[in-house]
Amino acid sequence: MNLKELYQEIILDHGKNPRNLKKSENFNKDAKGHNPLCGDKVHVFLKIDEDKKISDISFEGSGCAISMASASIMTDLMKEKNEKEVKELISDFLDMIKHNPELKSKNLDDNEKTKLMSLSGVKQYPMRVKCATLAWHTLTSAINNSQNETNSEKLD
Amino acid sequence: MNLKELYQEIILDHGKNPRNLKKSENFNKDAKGHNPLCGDKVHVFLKIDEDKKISDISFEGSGCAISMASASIMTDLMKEKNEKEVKELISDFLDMIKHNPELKSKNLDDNEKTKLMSLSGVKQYPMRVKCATLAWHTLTSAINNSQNETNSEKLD
Amino acid sequence: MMIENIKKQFPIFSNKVQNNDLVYLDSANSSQKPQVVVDRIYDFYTKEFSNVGRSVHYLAVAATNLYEETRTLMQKYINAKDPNEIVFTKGATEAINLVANTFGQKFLKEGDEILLTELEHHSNYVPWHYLRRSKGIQIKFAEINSDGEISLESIERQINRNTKMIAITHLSNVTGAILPIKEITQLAHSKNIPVLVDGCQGAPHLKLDMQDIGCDFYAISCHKMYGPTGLGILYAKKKWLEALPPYQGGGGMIKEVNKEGITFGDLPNKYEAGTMATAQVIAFGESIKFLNKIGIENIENHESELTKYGEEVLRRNNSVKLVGNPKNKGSVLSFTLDGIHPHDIATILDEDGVAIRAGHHCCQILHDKLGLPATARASLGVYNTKEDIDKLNESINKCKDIFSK
Amino acid sequence: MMIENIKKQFPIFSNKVQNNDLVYLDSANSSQKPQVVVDRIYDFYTKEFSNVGRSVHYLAVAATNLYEETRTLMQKYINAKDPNEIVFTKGATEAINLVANTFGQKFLKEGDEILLTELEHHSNYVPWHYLRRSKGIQIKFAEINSDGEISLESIERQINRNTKMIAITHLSNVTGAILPIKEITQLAHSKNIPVLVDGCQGAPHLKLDMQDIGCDFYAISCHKMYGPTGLGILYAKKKWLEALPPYQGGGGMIKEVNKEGITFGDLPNKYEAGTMATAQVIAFGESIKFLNKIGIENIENHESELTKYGEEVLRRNNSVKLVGNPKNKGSVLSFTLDGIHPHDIATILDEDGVAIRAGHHCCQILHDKLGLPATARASLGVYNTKEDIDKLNESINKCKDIFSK
Ligand SMILES: Cc1ncc(COP(=O)(O)O)c(C=O)c1O
Ligand SMILES: Cc1ncc(COP(=O)(O)O)c(C=O)c1O
Repeated sequence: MNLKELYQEIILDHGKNPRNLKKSENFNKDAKGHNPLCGDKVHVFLKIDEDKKISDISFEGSGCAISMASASIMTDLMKEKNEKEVKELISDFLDMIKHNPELKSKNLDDNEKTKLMSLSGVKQYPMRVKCATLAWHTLTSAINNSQNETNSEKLD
Repeated sequence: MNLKELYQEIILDHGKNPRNLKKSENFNKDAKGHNPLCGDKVHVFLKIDEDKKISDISFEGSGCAISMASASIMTDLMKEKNEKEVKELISDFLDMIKHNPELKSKNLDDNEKTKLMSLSGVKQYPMRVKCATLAWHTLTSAINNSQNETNSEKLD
Repeated sequence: MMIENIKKQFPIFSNKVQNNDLVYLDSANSSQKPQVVVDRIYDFYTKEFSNVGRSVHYLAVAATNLYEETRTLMQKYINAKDPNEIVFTKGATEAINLVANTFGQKFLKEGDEILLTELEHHSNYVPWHYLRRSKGIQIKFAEINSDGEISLESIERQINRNTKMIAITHLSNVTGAILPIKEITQLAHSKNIPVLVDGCQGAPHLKLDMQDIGCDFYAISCHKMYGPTGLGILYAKKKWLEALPPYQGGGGMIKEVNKEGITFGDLPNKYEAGTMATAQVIAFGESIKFLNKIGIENIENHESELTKYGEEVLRRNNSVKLVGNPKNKGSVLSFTLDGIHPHDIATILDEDGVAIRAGHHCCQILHDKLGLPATARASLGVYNTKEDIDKLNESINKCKDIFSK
Repeated sequence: MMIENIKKQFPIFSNKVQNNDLVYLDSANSSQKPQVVVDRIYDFYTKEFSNVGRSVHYLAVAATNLYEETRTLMQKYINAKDPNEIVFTKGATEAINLVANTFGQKFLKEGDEILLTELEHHSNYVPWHYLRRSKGIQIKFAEINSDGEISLESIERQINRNTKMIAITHLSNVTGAILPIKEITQLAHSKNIPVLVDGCQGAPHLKLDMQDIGCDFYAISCHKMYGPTGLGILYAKKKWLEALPPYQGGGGMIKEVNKEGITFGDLPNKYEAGTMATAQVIAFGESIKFLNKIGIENIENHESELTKYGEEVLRRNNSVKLVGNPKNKGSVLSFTLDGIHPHDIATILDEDGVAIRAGHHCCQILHDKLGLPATARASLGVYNTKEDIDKLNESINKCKDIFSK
């Protein structure tokens, strides 16, 4: 049943108890995202080291279960990844959530894949895709030092 | 046939050769009328004597055959009538053109009645009623010293 | 009133939506359309179409008459004094912009104040905000009480001698509070302040009598009133429509034009520049006839019974928190569920064919005040039934099931 | 192209009007609607209705997608660079008001000049006139030549360093003159002046390529383009929509709102305040598909053939005087008859089912220049045929009969 696919245990768990929900100390990049349609908001904080690795990542924000879970899972996965890996992972996730049945990335272990794939049910809810992608687009902005607030309504 | 009723000889005659188409000398009342829908314009000039009789009446303007004929016939009929008679005649005409099959007035001879009744065909052309009544409404304004330009679109 | 029959007059309910019967609880957003209204549009376009007021041919004359007939129907429906007090706009939003813009141009200067309430929809705030930027006016907000109501006193408290306009909603699209607009108008007029009422939620649900209420402006959204989209109405007292400058400029609203200047047409043309929404205006005449046929008193009774039933049912459901608790409440049921975001609620309800809205409903100031980023809202129309409320409640329970995993 | 079949796609022509076949020659005023467009409205209201962009339930999502689909269809139809350069308005008149108002607010000051032409419709004059009053700007008029055309030179002659905007019609709704808008735009841009094109008469009849023409703004009236009433489109280059302030304020066009201020939404929402004409936008998608199916090149050919035929037929008729004689002429045939007022012509033609328009066609400045208080105008659409022109000519002869009594 569709709804059960959408609101899987992993999502409900991350939605209710989001990981990394705080403002990182010593962050050196950040960006804000907003979905005007539903009012979801997210603020992503990064600490990128000299070797281009993410040594810390966190977020603040409020929103529905999907957007909170997505931000929570994302921040969990991104830790210790380098910029190139992060960018690949973002585009892999966005492709998966919109078009592909599977993730292509070789950089994820099975457990990580399962977590990410838990968000794939969103595909059948076009209006909710924006909830799932908000944090990811915002992360891109942070990495690119973009000053504009990310608007997921415009991007998907 | 309807059109023939509308464009009777009397109307065509008065439409092509309107009587009293000039600006009266020594007029002491006047008013302007306008039908914004079709651009018809009329300016009525009156000389009312101390005994409240119209000693001279004329008009300037441009418009369709119906409006020119109506102004022409009207000015012809109003000469030498007193204010009360004029007002009665106006309301009799307006009633006839909108609702009644006949004129009620006792103040008109047969020839005058025929002339006025020639305009009755307009009844079947709602959009043209305004053309036929413009001069008459404007005459009312002139007698009442109204400063506002008469707008026949609003009145009918 | 045979409410079953009324639902049957709305063709959408005889179609399945995603294999479900449609439980439409989003009428505050936009109402569904009765068959007669849709048919009128169809017939007009297929048999009678012409532009109004410009050509003298048969179809144009007929269309013009039909167009003006709606104006008169509306005048009578809201008991306005004069048909020319009815101006057709593209929506309530445009109606309010029209007033704010023209009133601002003519009567406002730096330091003047506009008084709104915390309940206002963005459409009754942003147009006034523009005057803050362009004219340096101030905006004040009458505050809601803990029940989500606006009292006469909360208005009175904010009035001072700089207050130049009071602009308030008739019926809150979030808490459902019905404002005492007649009393507010009396108070305002005693201090020579005009009143604009945002009637978007009032007009579809409440009996309206402009001469009794006495307000200066009343803005209506026809698509919420069983009419077509793309149409609104501004009721304004004639003295205002005469005193204020025109709003948009174009064909149809002028008297004389030359290279040096322009004189403007009389009412109602002055405020209806360009080709208007001809088909929509004509079809809206059928919406009014539809409402007249049922009778607004019957609608009020039916909807107030339903609203009470809805409040009862939802109150009995422990995890539901109703937003606002006004004594005088219109057909809006906004709520939250502990631990479940309104968007998740809306998605889960939708799966059962239950259509509600989630978000801030264009009332961000109110949501900030309530400390809620978003709420879920079920709103009622003449076609709703107790069964619809029951289905709403069942689906809410499903949300709880899913989230309690 | 099988033109007979195209007429059959318009249901109005299968009905008699006052016992006559309808000879509809008033398309410059408003066009008739093809069956597909009327059906789309009907189906949307009876099976799919919901407001767009606000609720997350199934019908709302579907409506929002359909609404945005029209934006993309239109973008492609006029070859705009970005779908967000398409703004839905209530009509072309509103589109021009939007530009004049926001451009005036931001960029104009006393002494600045706007350059129009003597051909302009009141809708492309009155909005600029407002700025004359509020900002003290000047309005200049490029003059027509004896054929009723506007040449590049007549524009060039009026440009000076105060010229801040050139606003011109694409195709005159009276003389039918097609203006060299690409060349005018190039000239204007070489002097850093933006160009607004009033495309009301261009869009339904001519192939449009915004990137090729290069103009900054292009205003369209959907009801003249085989679409529903109450809808218009403003094409504007993205840089302008980003640079200009918003126009109307209300729901849907904001990002954040609080009591102190507002931030505005991104394109296209910034210019679409309040509930839009949802059903009309969705149905207009069918108008574009209808045009695409026939092919604009085929329409251009058909109409230009008809226009030439009409010119020939009317020229052969001794008492007819055509108004204007432009080399590059669109589907408008304005004329006068010696000794017969255009309103009398229109009434007599109407009796035969021939629908034309009489008056100044919202172009009073042009009529003053031509020394004509009014003209009669037959204007063509895709559904017209040579037979229609022949019937027009017959009825004109009837006018002469009646008036020669
Ligand atoms: C050349 C021209 N410009 C502007 C307009 C105004 O368009 P609308 O009335 O649809 O706003 C029209 C049609 O009336 C027109 O023909
Ligand atoms: C209270 C209120 N005011 C104003 C509006 C705006 O109306 P519209 O969007 O029809 O212009 C709405 C509806 O969205 C509303 O509910």
